[in-house]
Amino acid sequence: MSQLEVLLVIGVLIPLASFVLLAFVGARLGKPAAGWVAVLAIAASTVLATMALLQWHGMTPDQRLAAHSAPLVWAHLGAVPITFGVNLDSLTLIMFFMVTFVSTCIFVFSVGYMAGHSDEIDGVSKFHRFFAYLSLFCFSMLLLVIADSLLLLFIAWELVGLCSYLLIGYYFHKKSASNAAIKAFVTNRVGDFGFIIGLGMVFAYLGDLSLAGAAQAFRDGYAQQSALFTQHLLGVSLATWMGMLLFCGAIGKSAQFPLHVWLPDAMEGPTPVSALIHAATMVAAGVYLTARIFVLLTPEAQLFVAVIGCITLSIAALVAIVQTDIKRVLAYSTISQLGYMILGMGVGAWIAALFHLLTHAFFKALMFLGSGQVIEGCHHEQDMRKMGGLCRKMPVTCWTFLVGVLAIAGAGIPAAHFGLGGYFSKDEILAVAWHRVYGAAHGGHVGTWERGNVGTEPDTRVVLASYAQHDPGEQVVHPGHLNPEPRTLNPLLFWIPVLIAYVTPFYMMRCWWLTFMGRPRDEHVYAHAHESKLMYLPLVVLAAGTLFASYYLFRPMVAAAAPQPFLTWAYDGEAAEAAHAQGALIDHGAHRALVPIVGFAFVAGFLAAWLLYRRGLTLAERLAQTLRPLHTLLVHKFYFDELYGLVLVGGTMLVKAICYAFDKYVIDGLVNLSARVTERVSRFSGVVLDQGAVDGAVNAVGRGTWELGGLVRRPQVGRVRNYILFATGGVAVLVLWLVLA
Amino acid sequence: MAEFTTEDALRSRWSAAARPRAVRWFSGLGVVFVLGAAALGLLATRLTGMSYAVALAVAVVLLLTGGSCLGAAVVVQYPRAVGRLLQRLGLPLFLLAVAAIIVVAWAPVLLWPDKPLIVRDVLAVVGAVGFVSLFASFAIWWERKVAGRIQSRLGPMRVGGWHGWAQSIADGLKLFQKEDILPGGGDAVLFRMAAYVTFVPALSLFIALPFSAAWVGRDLDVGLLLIVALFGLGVIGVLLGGWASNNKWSMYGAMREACQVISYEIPLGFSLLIPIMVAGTLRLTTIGELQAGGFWTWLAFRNPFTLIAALTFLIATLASCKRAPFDLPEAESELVAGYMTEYSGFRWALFMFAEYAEMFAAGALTAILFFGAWHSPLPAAWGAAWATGPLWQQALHGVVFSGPLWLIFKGIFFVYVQIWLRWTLPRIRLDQVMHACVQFMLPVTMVVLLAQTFWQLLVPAGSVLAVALNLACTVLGALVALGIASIAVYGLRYRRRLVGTLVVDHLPGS
Amino acid sequence: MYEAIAFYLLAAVVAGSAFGCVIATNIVRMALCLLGTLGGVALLYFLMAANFLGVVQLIVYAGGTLIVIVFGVMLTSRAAGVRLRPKRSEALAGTLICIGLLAGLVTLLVRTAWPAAQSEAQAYDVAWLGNELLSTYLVPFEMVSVLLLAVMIGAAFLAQPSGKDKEPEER
Amino acid sequence: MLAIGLTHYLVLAAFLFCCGLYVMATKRNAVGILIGAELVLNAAGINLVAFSRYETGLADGQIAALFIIVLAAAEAAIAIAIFVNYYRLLGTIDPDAGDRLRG
Repeated sequence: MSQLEVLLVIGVLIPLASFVLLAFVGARLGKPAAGWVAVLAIAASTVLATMALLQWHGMTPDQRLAAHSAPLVWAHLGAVPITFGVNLDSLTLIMFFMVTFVSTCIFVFSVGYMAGHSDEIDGVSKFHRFFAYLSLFCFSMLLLVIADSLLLLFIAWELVGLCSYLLIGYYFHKKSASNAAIKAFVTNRVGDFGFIIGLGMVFAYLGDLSLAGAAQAFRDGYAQQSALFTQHLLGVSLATWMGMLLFCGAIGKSAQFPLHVWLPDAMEGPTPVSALIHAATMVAAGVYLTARIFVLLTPEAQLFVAVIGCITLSIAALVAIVQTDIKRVLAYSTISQLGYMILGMGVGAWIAALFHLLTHAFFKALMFLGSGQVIEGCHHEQDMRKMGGLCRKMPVTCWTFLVGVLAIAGAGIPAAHFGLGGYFSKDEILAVAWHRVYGAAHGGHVGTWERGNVGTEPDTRVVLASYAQHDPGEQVVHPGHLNPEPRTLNPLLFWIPVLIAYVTPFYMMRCWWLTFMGRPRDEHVYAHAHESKLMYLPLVVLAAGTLFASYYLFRPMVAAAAPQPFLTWAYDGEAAEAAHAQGALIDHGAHRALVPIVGFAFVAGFLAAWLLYRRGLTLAERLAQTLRPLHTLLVHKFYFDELYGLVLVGGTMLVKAICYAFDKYVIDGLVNLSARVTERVSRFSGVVLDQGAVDGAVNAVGRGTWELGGLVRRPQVGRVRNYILFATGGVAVLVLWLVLA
Repeated sequence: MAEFTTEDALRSRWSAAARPRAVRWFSGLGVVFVLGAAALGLLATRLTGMSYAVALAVAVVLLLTGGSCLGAAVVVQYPRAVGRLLQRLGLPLFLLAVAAIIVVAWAPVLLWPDKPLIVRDVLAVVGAVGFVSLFASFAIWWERKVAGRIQSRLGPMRVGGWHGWAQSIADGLKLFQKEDILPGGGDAVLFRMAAYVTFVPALSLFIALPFSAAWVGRDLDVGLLLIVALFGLGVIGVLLGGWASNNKWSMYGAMREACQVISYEIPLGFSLLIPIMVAGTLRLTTIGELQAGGFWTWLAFRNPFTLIAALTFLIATLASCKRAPFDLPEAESELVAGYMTEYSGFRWALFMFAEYAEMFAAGALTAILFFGAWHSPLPAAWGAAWATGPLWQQALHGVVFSGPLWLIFKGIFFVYVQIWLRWTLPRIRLDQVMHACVQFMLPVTMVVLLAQTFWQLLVPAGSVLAVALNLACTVLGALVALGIASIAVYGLRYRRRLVGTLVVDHLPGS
Repeated sequence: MYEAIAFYLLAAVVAGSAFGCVIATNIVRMALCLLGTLGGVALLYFLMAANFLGVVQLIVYAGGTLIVIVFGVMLTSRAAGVRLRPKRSEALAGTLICIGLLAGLVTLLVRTAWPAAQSEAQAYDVAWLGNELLSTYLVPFEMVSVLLLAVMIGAAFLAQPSGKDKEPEER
Repeated sequence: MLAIGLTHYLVLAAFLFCCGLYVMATKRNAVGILIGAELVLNAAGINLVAFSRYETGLADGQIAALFIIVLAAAEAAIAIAIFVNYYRLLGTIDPDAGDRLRG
């Protein structure tokens, strides 16, 4: 293994070691110590991650290539080797760094947060258990990040799911928490079911479970038009099915549209858990998976991804407007932002989506921790309607939270090329979408592009990136149906996100204003509010991270990791400098067009929220009265829970009722009828026929059987040994017969 | 009572008339035997195969018998001189005899190495019997001495002059003459068989135990496993003996032993896996040669995990050899003597022989696997020139760099550690024994195994981490060795103060 | 010739102790005879150049299984020496049948023309066995592992004292 | 007679096999039956190893024999557990006593 890989592997194993330690001796370590052990472990991982990142940064492409070592062959499944190894590229490293760094902040925060909670079950504190779970979680997430094969990724994936179940249900004595945990777990299973079928298809059709191998097999399969591309199911090619099924996993884990219902409920877990799992890392796993399987997605599958993302981001953002629980607002905003990322993946904005993932991880962790601070400070009051004016009591929390709000709203100064994370990342996603809808068409279906001289075709803003790293100038011929062109995307896929880009600043501002500004609405809550230092330190660190982890730091790293997508069109945003080197093409037109459309969305959103809530809740309540039906629809979250309850639970109940009725009336009736008939017949036959003629005959037969049985029964002694003897005798006879024959 | 002096002990027991005759007979027989042995040896060089083996074995036996007869003749003729000599040089002579027996038994193998394997086996068994009997008698005396010193006594002092060195030989003679008692109601056949079933595996494991790269009966590719298997086999004899004694204490002892040995075989096996993993083989000579480069290349000091494995291996062998603190099967305060309660005389001696043979084998195995096998702490490469030089250089090489003497020395050292622990630690209860196995030894060995696996996968040899930890472990081991040595020197220097007033100055050799 | 001598010697040990098992009426003696058979078979394995197998036979069979059996004997009978003689009729039938079977088998074996024997035993070393087990025979190997786990749990479950007379757990 | 071949081993195994069967069929002690089964399994083991020794291309006999040893250990463990229960239930381990389902 190369040194880099060793660094990563050790970084993965340290949290596992911490988990083992805490699981076995955590109870003896006691309350704060157990937490600090976990913090120490994850901090060590962060240091390793930083070292790895710096080392990677200083390497030439050749050195990077050389740093890969052969994966361990774990077993052979038929002819397919199951290998475990480290997937070494920029994305892995930056994700590794992000996960460890954000986790460290959250761990430190948790030590402060959990110390104040009574968490005794049967007189034993489960404080250490919390940190054991957190460590296990970090281990699984890091394993997921470095996994180089779909199988290993799936293993880590399931571990992540298990940890989320454990952590959401941490307060399992609370019915709602245990329900939420089960809901999260079951909902994720639905997605994983698709994932594992997709995995089976990868295994069956591509015959290689490693990421690189599968991509290679996919490309070869396409070139040879293998069964995967020629066979269709329900009018959709198997390749597309495979991509969609694999993506199902991401739907579950990233809380996308049909399976998004678990994430808001998951807010039952302790707030640091919400920050860690439901903002920074676990839900990111879905996007990360989509990024990894991007090369296996056909254009149709990409469209599916985009549509799912679009639906999700709009639904979640609308629901977020009316939520009053501070954590739920954040939860819905998370879903919405994840929708943006998935949409980005779907329209081909690979780099932009991952960039958004990274920036989002920072500011969402920041806001969740901020909300945790608020909740803790207000003695577990989560209702924003009872807060207000907390700025004076907890200034650090207030202003760091504002940084997060600005970042998620995409605040920036368009012309000056300055802004917070969301400003660039969301803009890039939208730019790509714009390009797919309105961009200039490129000519022909045959493309020969070489890395590095992209700019020679000014209007062809699209590149078919082949594995040009190895063979530049490779000519790839691809037929029309696999060739998504600009102008082929439905305009809705651009305009809905744009619209939601106006909604996002609104509800985030609403959340911040209601919590921190205005007049205190509940004197009791206000009087006791306070903030603690241990808990706001991570906030400051994350706020700084949010400020700096933007365009200039992360964007190039992600861009460097851009895969060599095959059969797909990788679009890129503005970053001509970085992308140029990577061979992706840029459309400046898109960005110019976007400035008037969405560039000032955050100003509009903030302004609207400020106008509506600057004097407290009265104005908003009046507005809600006016728009009663819409408001009700949103408050009930589009009735998704009710719908699932009705269709799934109600459907089951309906089937049950039908079965019951059928059982009771039809079958019972038939049985009763036949019983009655039988009774009549038997009364007749019993008296007349049986006692006369039959009995005599039967008795005769019975007696005969008895006698015969007595004869035959003699060898059936019920003794094992005698049976062995008989069997041996039989074999002996057979053998002797063979000899004599 | 008249005082019994050394002079009395050295007085001849033979009447003036009988003495010349005895001397004549002994010397005559001795010469005949030795000549016969020589003739057979010469004959053997012309023979091949089975007859060669038989001839050699008979020759060795004749040589030993003849030597003994000549020795007896000398003793009878010059009792006083021999007595004084033994008094002065008793222990060195005894140790020399041990070495001589081994050399006599092994010389043919080394002189004619390309004869059939079965010949080597026969000779190895003869050598092993000789070695085991001598070692057992030495170790029993040694154990009594160590026990005495630890308890501020002197231990056996009288028989044989210098520190009672011949005590075990005298005891052995006594045991041969004792009545062979069979317990009433017991199963006589099983009672008799049990002693052999215990003794034979303990003896035959010496076939595969290398004393050096060349001094090995059979250099099997599964040698290590064979030794472990034979370690486990002795238990059956103990079980049978305990059952056949028709005595509930014996039975309890036997059950305890079986329980304990089976349980500790698992951590033992796990600890063994670590040297196997490092060496990539089960062949003991290969494992031994791996550690030829000085004491920092000894397996125990390779990295922290091998060090822990060495410790767990030591503990597990303690349990396998039923030594304190795991000596429950023969806990004298509870079970009289456990499974050996009903045994007496020669059969009891067989059990004791088996026990001490296993102790030595365990110590030697520890040395081979973890502590440099038959190599001295100096790198063998320094003495490479001597290894092929003339005979005296080769001999010197064996003493200074690597040879069977080093393995015997290390084996005796680990036996000494076992003895030391026995007289220092209290016995633990059976449930504590099992608890220690399942709750402590098993997890520790498993974790170490896992850690070693990852170590080998992830840490390349020669990397900074590997070298640093190797160094640290070596220093730790060296410190422990220095500590033991300094305690020993201290004890030797102030032995009179330590033993206290019990020292009786007129005792011989005190 | 050594091979022949060794074979006949070992065969005598194996067959003799197997016959000892047949005629022994005391279960502990049967166990001792079984030890003879197992050890002899282990040495036969050595003779056939299957060193690893021989050692495994010693370590698992003789060192493990046999001890379990002896344990079983001692646990299941307060008077393990009780002699349960086979019924005369059964013994007679068994003897006849087994002799018949043996005769038939031996006749068949001698009559069959086995392919020309290899004169020199191929040594399959431990590394070869290990590689085979973890490649060609991976699935059986894993299945056996699972089986062993199941047996461990099953044996522990079966042998534990039933509900009422369970001893209080030690803490 | 002096050249040891496949037949020698097979005959020895056949003898072992018949002894095992006899022991299984006549011993009135459940552990005895187990011992018989071990004899039979050993006979099989000898056969397998002999085939792998004397026939080219049958090298896998050793692996089968290895599996036999392992399975025999498993069998013994579970059988002894059953016998202990049997003994608790009936107070004896005469297998003939377990004929309650006898017809």
